[in-house]
Amino acid sequence: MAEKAKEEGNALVKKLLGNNLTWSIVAFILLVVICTIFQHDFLALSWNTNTGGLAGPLITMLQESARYLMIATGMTLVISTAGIDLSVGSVMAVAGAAAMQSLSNGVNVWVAILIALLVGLVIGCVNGALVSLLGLQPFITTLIMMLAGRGIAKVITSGENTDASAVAGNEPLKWIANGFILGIPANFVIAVVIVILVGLLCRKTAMGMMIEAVGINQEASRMTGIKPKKILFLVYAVSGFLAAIAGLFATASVMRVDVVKTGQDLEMYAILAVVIGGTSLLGGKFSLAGSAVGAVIIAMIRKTIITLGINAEATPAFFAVVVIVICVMQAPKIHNLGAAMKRKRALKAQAKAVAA
Amino acid sequence: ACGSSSAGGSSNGGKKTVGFVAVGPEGGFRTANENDIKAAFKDAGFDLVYSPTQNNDQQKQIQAFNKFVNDEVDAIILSSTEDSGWDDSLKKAAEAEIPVFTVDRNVEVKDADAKKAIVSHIGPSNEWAGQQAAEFVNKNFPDGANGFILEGPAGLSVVKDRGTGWSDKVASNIKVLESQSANWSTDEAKTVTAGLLDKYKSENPQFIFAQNDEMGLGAAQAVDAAGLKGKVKIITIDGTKNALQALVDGDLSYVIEYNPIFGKETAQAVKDYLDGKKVEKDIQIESKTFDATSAKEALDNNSRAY
Amino acid sequence: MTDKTPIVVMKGITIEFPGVKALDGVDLTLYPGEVHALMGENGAGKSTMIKALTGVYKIDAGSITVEGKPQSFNGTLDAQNAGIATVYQEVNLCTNLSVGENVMLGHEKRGPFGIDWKKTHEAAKTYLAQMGLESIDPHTPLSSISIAMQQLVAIARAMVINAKVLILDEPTSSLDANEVQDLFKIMRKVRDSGVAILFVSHFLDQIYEITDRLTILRNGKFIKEVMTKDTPRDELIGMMIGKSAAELSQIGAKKSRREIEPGEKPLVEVKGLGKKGTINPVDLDIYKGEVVGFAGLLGSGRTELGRLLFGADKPDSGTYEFNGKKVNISDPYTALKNKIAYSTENRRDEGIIGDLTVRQNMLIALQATRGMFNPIPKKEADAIVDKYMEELNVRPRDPDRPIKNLSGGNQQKVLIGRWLATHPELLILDEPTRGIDIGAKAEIQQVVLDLAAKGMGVVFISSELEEVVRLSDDIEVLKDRHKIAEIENGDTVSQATIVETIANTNVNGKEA
Amino acid sequence: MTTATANKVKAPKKGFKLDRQMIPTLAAVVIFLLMIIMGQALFGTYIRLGFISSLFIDHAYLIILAVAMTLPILTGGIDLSVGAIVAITAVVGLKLANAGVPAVLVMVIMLLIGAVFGLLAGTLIEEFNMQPFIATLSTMFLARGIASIISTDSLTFPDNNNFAFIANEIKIIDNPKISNDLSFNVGVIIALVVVVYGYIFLHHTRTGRTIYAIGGSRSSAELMGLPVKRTQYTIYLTSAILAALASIVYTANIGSAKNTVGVGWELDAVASVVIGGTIITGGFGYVLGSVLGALVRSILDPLTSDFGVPAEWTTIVVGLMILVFVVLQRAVMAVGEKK
Ligand SMILES: Nc1ncnc2c1ncn2[C@@H]1O[C@H](COP(=O)(O)OP(=O)(O)OP(=O)(O)O)[C@@H](O)[C@H]1O
Ligand SMILES: Nc1ncnc2c1ncn2[C@@H]1O[C@H](COP(=O)(O)OP(=O)(O)OP(=O)(O)O)[C@@H](O)[C@H]1O
Ligand SMILES: [Mg+2]
Ligand SMILES: [Mg+2]
Repeated sequence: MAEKAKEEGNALVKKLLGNNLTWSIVAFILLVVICTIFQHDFLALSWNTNTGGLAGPLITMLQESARYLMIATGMTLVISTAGIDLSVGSVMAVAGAAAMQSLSNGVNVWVAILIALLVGLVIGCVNGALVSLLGLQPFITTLIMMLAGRGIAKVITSGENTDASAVAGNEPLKWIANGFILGIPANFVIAVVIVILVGLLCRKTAMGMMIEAVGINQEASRMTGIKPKKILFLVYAVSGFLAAIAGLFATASVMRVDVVKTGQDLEMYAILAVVIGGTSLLGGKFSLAGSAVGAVIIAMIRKTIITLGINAEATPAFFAVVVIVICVMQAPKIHNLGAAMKRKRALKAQAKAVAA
Repeated sequence: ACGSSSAGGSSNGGKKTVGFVAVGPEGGFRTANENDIKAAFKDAGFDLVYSPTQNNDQQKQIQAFNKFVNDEVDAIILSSTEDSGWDDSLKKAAEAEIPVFTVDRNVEVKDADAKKAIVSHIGPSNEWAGQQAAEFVNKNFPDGANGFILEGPAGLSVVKDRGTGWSDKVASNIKVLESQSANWSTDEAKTVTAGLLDKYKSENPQFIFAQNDEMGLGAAQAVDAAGLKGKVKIITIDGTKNALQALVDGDLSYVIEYNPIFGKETAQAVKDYLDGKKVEKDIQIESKTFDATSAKEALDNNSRAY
Repeated sequence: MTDKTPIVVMKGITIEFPGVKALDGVDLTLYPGEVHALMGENGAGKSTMIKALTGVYKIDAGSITVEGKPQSFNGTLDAQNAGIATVYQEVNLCTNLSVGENVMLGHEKRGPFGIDWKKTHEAAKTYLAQMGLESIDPHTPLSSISIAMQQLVAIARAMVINAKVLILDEPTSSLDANEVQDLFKIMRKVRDSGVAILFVSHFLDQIYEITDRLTILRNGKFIKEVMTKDTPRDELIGMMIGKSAAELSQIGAKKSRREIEPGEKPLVEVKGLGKKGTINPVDLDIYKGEVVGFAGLLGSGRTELGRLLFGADKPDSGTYEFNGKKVNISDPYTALKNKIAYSTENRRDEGIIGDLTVRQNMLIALQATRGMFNPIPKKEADAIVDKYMEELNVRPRDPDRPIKNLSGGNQQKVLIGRWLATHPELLILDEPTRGIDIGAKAEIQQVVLDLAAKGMGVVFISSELEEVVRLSDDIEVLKDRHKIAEIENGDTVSQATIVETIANTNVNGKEA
Repeated sequence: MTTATANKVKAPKKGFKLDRQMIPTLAAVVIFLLMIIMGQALFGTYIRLGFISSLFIDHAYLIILAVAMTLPILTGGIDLSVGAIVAITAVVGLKLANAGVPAVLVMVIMLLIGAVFGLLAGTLIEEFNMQPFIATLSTMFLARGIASIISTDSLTFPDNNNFAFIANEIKIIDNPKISNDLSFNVGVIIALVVVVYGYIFLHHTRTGRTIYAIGGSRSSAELMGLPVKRTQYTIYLTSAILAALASIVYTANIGSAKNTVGVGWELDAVASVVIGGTIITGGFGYVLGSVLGALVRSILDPLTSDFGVPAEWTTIVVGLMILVFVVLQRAVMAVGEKK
């Protein structure tokens, strides 16, 4: 009886060790610990009266993580179909530009938000159409969109970094990025809710399974009556839409779009988040929860860089090291080291026995 | 083979062709500056061919430069992303006897022939701007203070120059707790500043020197969110409308202009040179500094082009 | 024979995969100059045993010695260098390269300027010729030849390495009689040159024809090593399936002919259905409850015709009536909507969705017809899965492991389950019994008959004439991508009838 | 038997597939020529010898990078670190040159540094099964980081100790007007050598063929007993070393270096490779294609500026041109498949 319990225990441990999520969470905790060592009140939370919410390092971290959560979620679905969406960063800029520009042109704030989301959706659909209908390669298609997107953002603001912080009636948008719900950053709450919704949509309907099927074996999926083209179109559209939300988060936090900087390099962060979360770039099985944790980790790494006061020159290197460490931690080779050793020894022994 | 063409040679309608090796519209200063130059040359009756690069890639600028040499334009305006690495291209220009005018950033040239190609440099000084920032801090905190510096991307020569300017002049009792890069970006500046404020609560930081307006505005929001508005003086460089507005609203404390409006001067210089007149080697564009009051004036008689 | 020193000795091999003990202390001894067969049902552990030997899987216990030296290979490359050439069960070739390159990859002939392509292709040609593929130009893209031919190419490739041990995992699964004879000719030659051959097949006739010695596995356990010549069939079957052969009574179950009432409307009525380059226009009627067999040589176009009926390829000519109403079957989705299902011959590339679980693989087609946002209720789903796991006797009986981890035969069963779950009125089975063990094969044949009895129309495509003749009411004979004859099955009809038809009729249907 | 095999295969037209694989590459050639002709027709400067010369001289580095990028992409992988490797090798190189290390030795060291990063990437990919995209993304950040840690100044060669001999232009045709000079330099020669090397490596060595096999199906390649692991290492080593070589050529040309060199070059390289007709998922493609891709990519920018495209629109137009390009290719291929 006890034996059995123990065995199950071991099995569980094995399962956990094999699971990326576990390692991501471990990594996250490690980062937090490091930060706390460097800055003892890192975990301290205080109530900030003039923002009406909690304040503290972790809070700003969550605030930043919201945008990563959005693009990482979209990216997860795209990657699951064995595709990739390099345009999310640019889409963020376009959506942000659209929102800020229309605001400063006196458009009602809600309409502005709607416009931004639509723009994102449209770009996503264009990606989707090119990939599914024309059968272009996702990488190059979205790479083009990444180039063009920047341009579109610049065209929208005619090259300016439009600033809508002074525009009257921009509060709702401002609130989305800076406000608080029950003391927790609003954008984080919104992001989490959206992630959960997407998760339900994927797992409670057959959407998730079909996306994975297309990613694993497109021809076989077609033979089961799935319409791969539809699926592909769908995921890119979703990715574009979520990127637009991320764009709103990014620009609304300062009510200003930066046609060059907004969303720059964020596609890479999103992809990292997805991979850290345990979804393979080769497509197939995906884990939104994993990607979400990955997204928060990215924000946490950036937070760590600030907290440790790593100077500008060294940040990329530091970032790289952390990523490498995390990925190595997740490598099965590492998990199985122990087992492998044992097996080797056993086999050696037997081999000797045989030889003798 | 080389028939007449918009780009090729002065052969088209007597209109002189000028090649503009540019950085590209990156908002704020950059956009204002390039638009102004384009406008000015148009007014001066030049035919300006504009060639921007992407993410500050010098290689694309070099390519564009060499192309202009091959196009045999009448003059080249060079707004370089890097201050070195131009010798070969300039030599080509010299050989083709095409005058080169560097704007904004000056370029260092070793080669003698290459030097010949450069007629004149037009632009404000980054070091000067950095010095002004230091002076202001010295003046306001005679008995010392702590603060941060928000830098642009590591390695750009603007960043270095503005930094050098600052450290040349800054007083010994002014302590920079930390310099962080916020990549010229408002939104990154906000996160970074928020982090720094958390981290150095105890040292009670009193100033933030942001190397451009964009970052300054971000910092201001972080300061505001932390409830420190007014307690932390924020100094920025560039002098865009938004910054001046913020200055008036008391979000910023001091703005040093990095005047992008020197299209006229440039066009004039080119014109004079091509007309065989003598042109100064170094045309300094002087910039102003603003505090709340002067900012208000500037905005009211809206003399600001950007 | 036994006095020879063994070249490969595997002792007490144990391999555990999460959840299954695929092998449990299995022994295997190979002697030079003999053909040794691994026998066992689907999932018994034959392929795993082979992969253990070549180091594709790490063994958890046991020992492997090759020519007396203890060995633990790190994959095919190592094994190859030690003189072990392997053709795995699933064809493993590179579809982006030409046939010739696939044969020679890693062994290209080299000249002063690196690879000498002329020499290389010539070499490839000779190896292909050995396999009776002299008609294939080595420059032909691999992707354009059938699974069957690819399997032959894979074997040709194994010949390039002049190995001491040659391993063939179900090489004959998709070959027709002629190819099999060709293969055996070569195997004998190789064997006589002192090479040890390890052979896997579910065809007992072949086993008795070619092998000298057998090792029998059951559920990953070693049962017995015997000499082929002194082991009668039913004893062998008994050892393999663990029950007496008698219980396999259904084997040989024969279709009782389905008579068509005059004036009855056919379920399927196609006229001039065809597609340029793949299959010439065909007329075809299929009645409810009828089993229609497609017979023909490799490349005769059976699969193509099946694919057209399912809309996997778009036909460019002909009319298609289903249940009396005109239909335009433009893609698998519409086909399934019209209750037409097609089980592919190309299990790995067009069948299984590897990383999905057995459950998902079984339900996905049904789900697709219901639409993405109309998920199958949990209860219903479980019911369906249990039903077919049971009926088709899928092993292991665990619906939640990735299908790619099932043995070849069991994957096939799951796929059949997938199509049955859509309750088709017309079921097209392309090589459904390929790689299936005798027990399961009988089960599947029985399923086919039962379905027909329930009124389903079935198209039965198989390279095994025997089962085609036994199960079909009507046999469509194809040759060179033409339908050359339609034979009404009856007591007078035998395999010979069909072979003759193919030999003596030329494509425009006239006597040759 | 004979009857069986006889009608098994109607042997298809010889080399048919080969042609189809080449179609995108051929399309690249045609479109490249069209662009030149269009440029010439509209602006009259595109077939000036000077233009042609600087097209090659200024883009020798990109040609090398394109070849480097072709290898990993053929296996369905990618090497995002090439741009960053250019940066770090350049910075270290100039530091050493200024410290008086003889130029030739400097070059060797630069190549070695490249090799180190290639090795690191290979290890991460093969030993810790990281996906190439992530592995090289990390090495990219790492290389950039180390580069900027070492120095953020823009460094210039000391006069007596530089790579000038690579950059010095050799004039074949010397006209009074520089714009009609036909000239090249050692950098261009290096690039061409690399191209030839790439071709021989991919088409006349077993390792090269293994690369294609991996691109077709890695698991198959392994089960076919091909040295997959070793090949993977070779690939990422080669691409990194070639990146270092590109760095040598580039720094030689501009005589200076900076930690910010090569930002985004990896994407230019990928674009070149894809424009050249190589499939990003691996298995199909040619070095020659990548070279053409590089040239096409390089000629897009001058075209946009000559067309007087407004500043904000430039990236859009460049993007659209690439799009038109790949769509055309796709169309041509579709037609090819139909046949
Ligand atoms: N990679 C794997 N992971 C988990 N289980 C596996 C794996 N490969 C095989 N198995 C299991 O090991 C058992 C033996 O499989 P194997 O492929 O050796 O059977 P087989 O004798 O070859 O059957 P068949 O005749 O159908 O090919 C099966 O139960 C299968 O599910
Ligand atoms: N001349 C040929 N060149 C290349 N491939 C061919 C040729 N003829 C036939 N094939 C391939 O062989 C197969 C012939 O079609 P099909 O598979 O329907 O024949 P089959 O009778 O079903 O053979 P199999 O028993 O392999 O299924 C197709 O996959 C086709 O691609
Ligand atoms: Mg098997
Ligand atoms: Mg077939």
